[in-house]
Amino acid sequence: MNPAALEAVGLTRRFGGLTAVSDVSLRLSVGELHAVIGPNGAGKSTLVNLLSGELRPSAGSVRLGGADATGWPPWRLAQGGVGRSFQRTNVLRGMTVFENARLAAQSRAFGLSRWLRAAAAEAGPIAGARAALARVGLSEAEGAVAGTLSHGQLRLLEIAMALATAPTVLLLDEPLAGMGPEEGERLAALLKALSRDHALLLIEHDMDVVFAVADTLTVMVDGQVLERGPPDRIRASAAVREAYLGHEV
Amino acid sequence: MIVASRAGHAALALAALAVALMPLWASGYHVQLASTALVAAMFALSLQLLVGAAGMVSLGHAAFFGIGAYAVHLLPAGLSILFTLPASALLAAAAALPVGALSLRTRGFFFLMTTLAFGQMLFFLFHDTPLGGGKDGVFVSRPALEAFGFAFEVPRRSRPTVLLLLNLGVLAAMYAGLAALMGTLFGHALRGIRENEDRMRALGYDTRRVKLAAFVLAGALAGVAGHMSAMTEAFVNPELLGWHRSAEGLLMILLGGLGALHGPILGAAAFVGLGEAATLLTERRRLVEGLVILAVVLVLPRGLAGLRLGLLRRREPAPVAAAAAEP
Amino acid sequence: MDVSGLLAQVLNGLQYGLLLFLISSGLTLVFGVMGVINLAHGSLFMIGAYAAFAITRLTGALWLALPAAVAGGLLFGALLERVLFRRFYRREHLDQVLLTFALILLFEEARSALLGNDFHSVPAPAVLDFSVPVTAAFSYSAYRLAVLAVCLLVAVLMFLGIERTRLGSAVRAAAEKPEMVELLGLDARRIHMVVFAVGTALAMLAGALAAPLQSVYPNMGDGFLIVSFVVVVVGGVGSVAGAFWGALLIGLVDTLGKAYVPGAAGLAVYVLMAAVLLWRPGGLFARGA
Amino acid sequence: MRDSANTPVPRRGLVALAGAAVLAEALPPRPALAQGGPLRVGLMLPFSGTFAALGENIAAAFEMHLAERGGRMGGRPVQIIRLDDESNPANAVQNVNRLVSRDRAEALVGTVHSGVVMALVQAARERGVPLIIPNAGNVAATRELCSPTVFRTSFSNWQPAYGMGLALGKQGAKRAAWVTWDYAAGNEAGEGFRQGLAAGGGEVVRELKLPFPETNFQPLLAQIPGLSLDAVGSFFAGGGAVQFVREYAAAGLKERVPLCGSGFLTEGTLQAQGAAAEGIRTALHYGDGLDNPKNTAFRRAFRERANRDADVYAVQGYDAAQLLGIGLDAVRGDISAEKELTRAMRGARVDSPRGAFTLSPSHNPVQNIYLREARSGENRVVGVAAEALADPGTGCRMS
Repeated sequence: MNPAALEAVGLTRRFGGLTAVSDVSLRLSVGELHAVIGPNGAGKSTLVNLLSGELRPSAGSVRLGGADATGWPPWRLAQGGVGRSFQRTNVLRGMTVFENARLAAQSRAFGLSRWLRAAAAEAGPIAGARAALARVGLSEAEGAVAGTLSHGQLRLLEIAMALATAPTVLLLDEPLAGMGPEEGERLAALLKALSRDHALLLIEHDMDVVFAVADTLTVMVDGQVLERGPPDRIRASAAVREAYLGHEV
Repeated sequence: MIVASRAGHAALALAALAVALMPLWASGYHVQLASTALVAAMFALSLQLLVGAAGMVSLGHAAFFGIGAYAVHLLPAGLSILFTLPASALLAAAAALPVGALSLRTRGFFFLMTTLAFGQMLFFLFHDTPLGGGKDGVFVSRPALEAFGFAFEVPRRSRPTVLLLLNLGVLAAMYAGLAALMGTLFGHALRGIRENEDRMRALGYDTRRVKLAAFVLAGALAGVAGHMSAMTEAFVNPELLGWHRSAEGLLMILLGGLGALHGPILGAAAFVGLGEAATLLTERRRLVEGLVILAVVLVLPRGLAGLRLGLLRRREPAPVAAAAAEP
Repeated sequence: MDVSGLLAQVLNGLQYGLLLFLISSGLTLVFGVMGVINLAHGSLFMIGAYAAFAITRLTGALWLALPAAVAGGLLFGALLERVLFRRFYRREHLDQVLLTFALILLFEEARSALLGNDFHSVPAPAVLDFSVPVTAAFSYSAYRLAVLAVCLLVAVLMFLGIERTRLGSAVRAAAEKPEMVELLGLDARRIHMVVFAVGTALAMLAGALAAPLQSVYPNMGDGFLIVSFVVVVVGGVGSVAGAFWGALLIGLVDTLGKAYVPGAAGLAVYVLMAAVLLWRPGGLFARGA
Repeated sequence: MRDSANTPVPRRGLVALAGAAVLAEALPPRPALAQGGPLRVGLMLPFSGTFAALGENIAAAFEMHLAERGGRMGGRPVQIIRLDDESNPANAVQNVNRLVSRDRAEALVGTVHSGVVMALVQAARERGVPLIIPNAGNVAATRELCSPTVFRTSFSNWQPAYGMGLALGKQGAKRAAWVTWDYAAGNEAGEGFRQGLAAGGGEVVRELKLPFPETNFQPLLAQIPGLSLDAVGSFFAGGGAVQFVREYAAAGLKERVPLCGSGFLTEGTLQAQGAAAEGIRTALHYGDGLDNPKNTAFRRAFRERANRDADVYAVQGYDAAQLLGIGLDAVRGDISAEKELTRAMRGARVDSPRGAFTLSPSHNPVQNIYLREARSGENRVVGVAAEALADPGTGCRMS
């Protein structure tokens, strides 16, 4: 197995009296699509927010490429190669699709000494943005203002923005939510393809997709890891079946 | 925030030409009034870098304007403008740095309140201590117009004309610089932050540092405007730092349209014209000013120029409590 | 430093702080529940003070001004909320700032037209126009002590109202999590109007109480507005308890600073604010900070 | 141009004025023409705001003296242009511009507010327009900022306080504190009080200050009992003075440590201060019950004309008109003769209701400072605190 690109060690997060994530450990490696499933309120989104730095862990640590990255702010993790999409679409709605992707790509060119470079002369980010849009299939819509896109297109733009930052780790929080079956299928294929050159964490409710694309599955219930393993084993697990799959599949 | 089109820039250039030729067609009083408006435009333009470009509404911005003006008083008399102008900008930036670093630990309304409080602190510093000559203000001797050993003596009669051209030149340079800045990676980052700061952070932007840079730069530009104010009027007083002036700057921005870089220039002209018209019509200037603001925010929320494109506006989605402080 | 002098100064600080509390609690609630920043809050204080001046001049009785300020404030606040502020809850900060700035200008202009621009002193009520010796050499006017007591009473009433009544708990919920109001199916419009009316009444009551202490003069609300902002920043978001402790702290720091560090008197509260921003940017008394 | 010079400049006639101004710009100046028309004197005073009553009295007395002279000075009719400065320093420079550039005032009189007056002094210095200050007492105007064209008919902040300190010292006070707003006027007066008291044999042991215009006096008052003082001197004015005097009494200090001050502490405020002010001694260049024929005649005339009693501000405005009249008579209305005009004004002996005064080398009155005592609503003159007192004029170099 490849070395871990991003690793959670005993991550715990409490909100007041409630423990949303309890002692979760997790390894994400390039070439592997790691899906986290679990019922609503299991702590999946909190886990993503802990890994991307939006939340600080109450206990435990985050390791990026083997080095400690606990408590880093989001921008620093992003600069370190962690890209993410949001569960609720979170794009810059007043800008065009291309501008959204370009801003994402520019973040990597944004060293202190380069702040005052003319954006129009920066070929790298422009190419990076186009490539990311092409990969998710949004090239046609690049001139459209993001606020006018359809829901499915916005989900794709989320992923394109994450991709444009040239990450090694992709944290995708329910990318398929609200998509039609056809769109969903295409996106599933894209996810599988992306996992070849990224370490990919997928949170998803659509079990058909999850079991079709995931290399490894982690099942969370009540903030804790219930079971982990390849899809076949999870499908066969009595505990999982009882706690979760039983009443949803 | 958008930068004007080619046609828009042509119109701006024509307006600048008309202003430059004012000494030929307008009275001496109106030439001086135009200088006042140009200085106001510089101030509003520097504020636009915060409000229009980055979505940071500051009520303490006038403090940096005032510091830029007081710098002329604090520096030894007789220096060249080539020295005093950058010195004013630097001093204002030096004040903006700690104020910005502290205020930017908060967001939204809290940012507004902290900038207001720190701005008033600086106001009191000049109002209540002998540092700047106290609440009554002081005269300043105008910096010398000399460069590279070539001194330019201005006879009393033509001084308003020279000041007009000087102010026009500084404003034009400031506008051109900001227009170019909007096209840099930094300018793009600011625009992104105005749209959606959290997303920008997730994309890898250290948004607080970008905002601080904008805050300090805006402070420096306000310092330049303050310098030109002191140069024009040869008199400074603590009112230059007061928060009412900050609010007036915001009003100019709103009048001119929030969405465009050139909005504050139109807004400043409208504001000064409005004040002049108000004094001619009535003794109650505040009444006119207050009613005009009410009319604008109630009836014309997109500014006189109608340039505040709906698509460019961002509703404030975050609950206030959560936005109060960054984690 | 003599101990009796210090005692007198602490008393001064508490009295000033409690007055600040009346102003800043309204500010912080309006801000926490509706998300509106009201720059005209200081002008409401000014209106209360001038109302006390006018009532005292007409009737000779300051005590009439207190219920008048409360009743008038409730009505005036409800009216302002209904006619103006309601439209601005979802607007940009800039619009809210300018709306309330315009109100300052208009309130000051109305004050100038109705009552002129003079600095007026307002006599304390005759019953309280005597001095109580607090130390061997220094007396404290009975009216100041009465103000202290009234402010404390109002603070207690506010805590009871917020902690013990249904409406109070709705307001508390709204201030902590504005989205809760709709989740809980509360009548947001009613809560907004009540909060704004109470905030206005508190500011005007503070003005009426302060009139004999401060005199009345144009733009007198400005200074209080700024200091109230400092109180809210120091105390924390939308929390009445934060405003209470923050106001007392600021009152004491300001008063003792003026008495014992005269050179840096005006700066003490800002230094405190800077320290709070560095240490706990959410405010000293913010919940869950 | 000829027409517009002969008619009063209307406030609203901006367009016409602008048109005329364009012509004026295009043509060379014509002094001969200017001499024939009326002389435009700009009265920049507060006609609204806190100091409106002061501005009205100054203007009324100025106009009264002009009327006494048949509306002419130096043979020329004088046209008065009033401009309300609202005591707002933020608009001061622009207001002076309005008077000088738009309304083409040839001489300036103003003003009350010590911040606003700075803009006037600057115009006088920069453009050579003669200025007479009828109230504002900033010492700088007749010290480091003195100028051949700047005159004052009122006082410098230093003068009354010096007189008070001197009188206090001569009465045997050894230890005194000085209480004031921490701003130029208060500190300049404090300097005078300190020097006067020292000259009389006493000492200022503590200065207690609070920011202008705050009225939270308690932190200062609470310190006074611990200082074992013979007297407290103070500089406050208007509503601040009312509040201070009342709180001083309410704190039980009045009986223990006598309060005194620069005359503005009780000037126009006695009604509001009531019993709290009774017996307070102050020093000023004017007072009630000043018995001389000029004063009696002046007060009667002012009462008839303005239907209210004259006060120190009216005296200062009246004397401003007298001084300008003396100067213009000397040059027979040719105000462009700057040197002769200022020489005549500099050497004037002004027959003032306060008693005749001359001007010091820095153009500030050399005048008696009277000791007054507040008695049943009047500031009765009880003696002379300092005779023919001149401001030191430190740092004045007339160019």
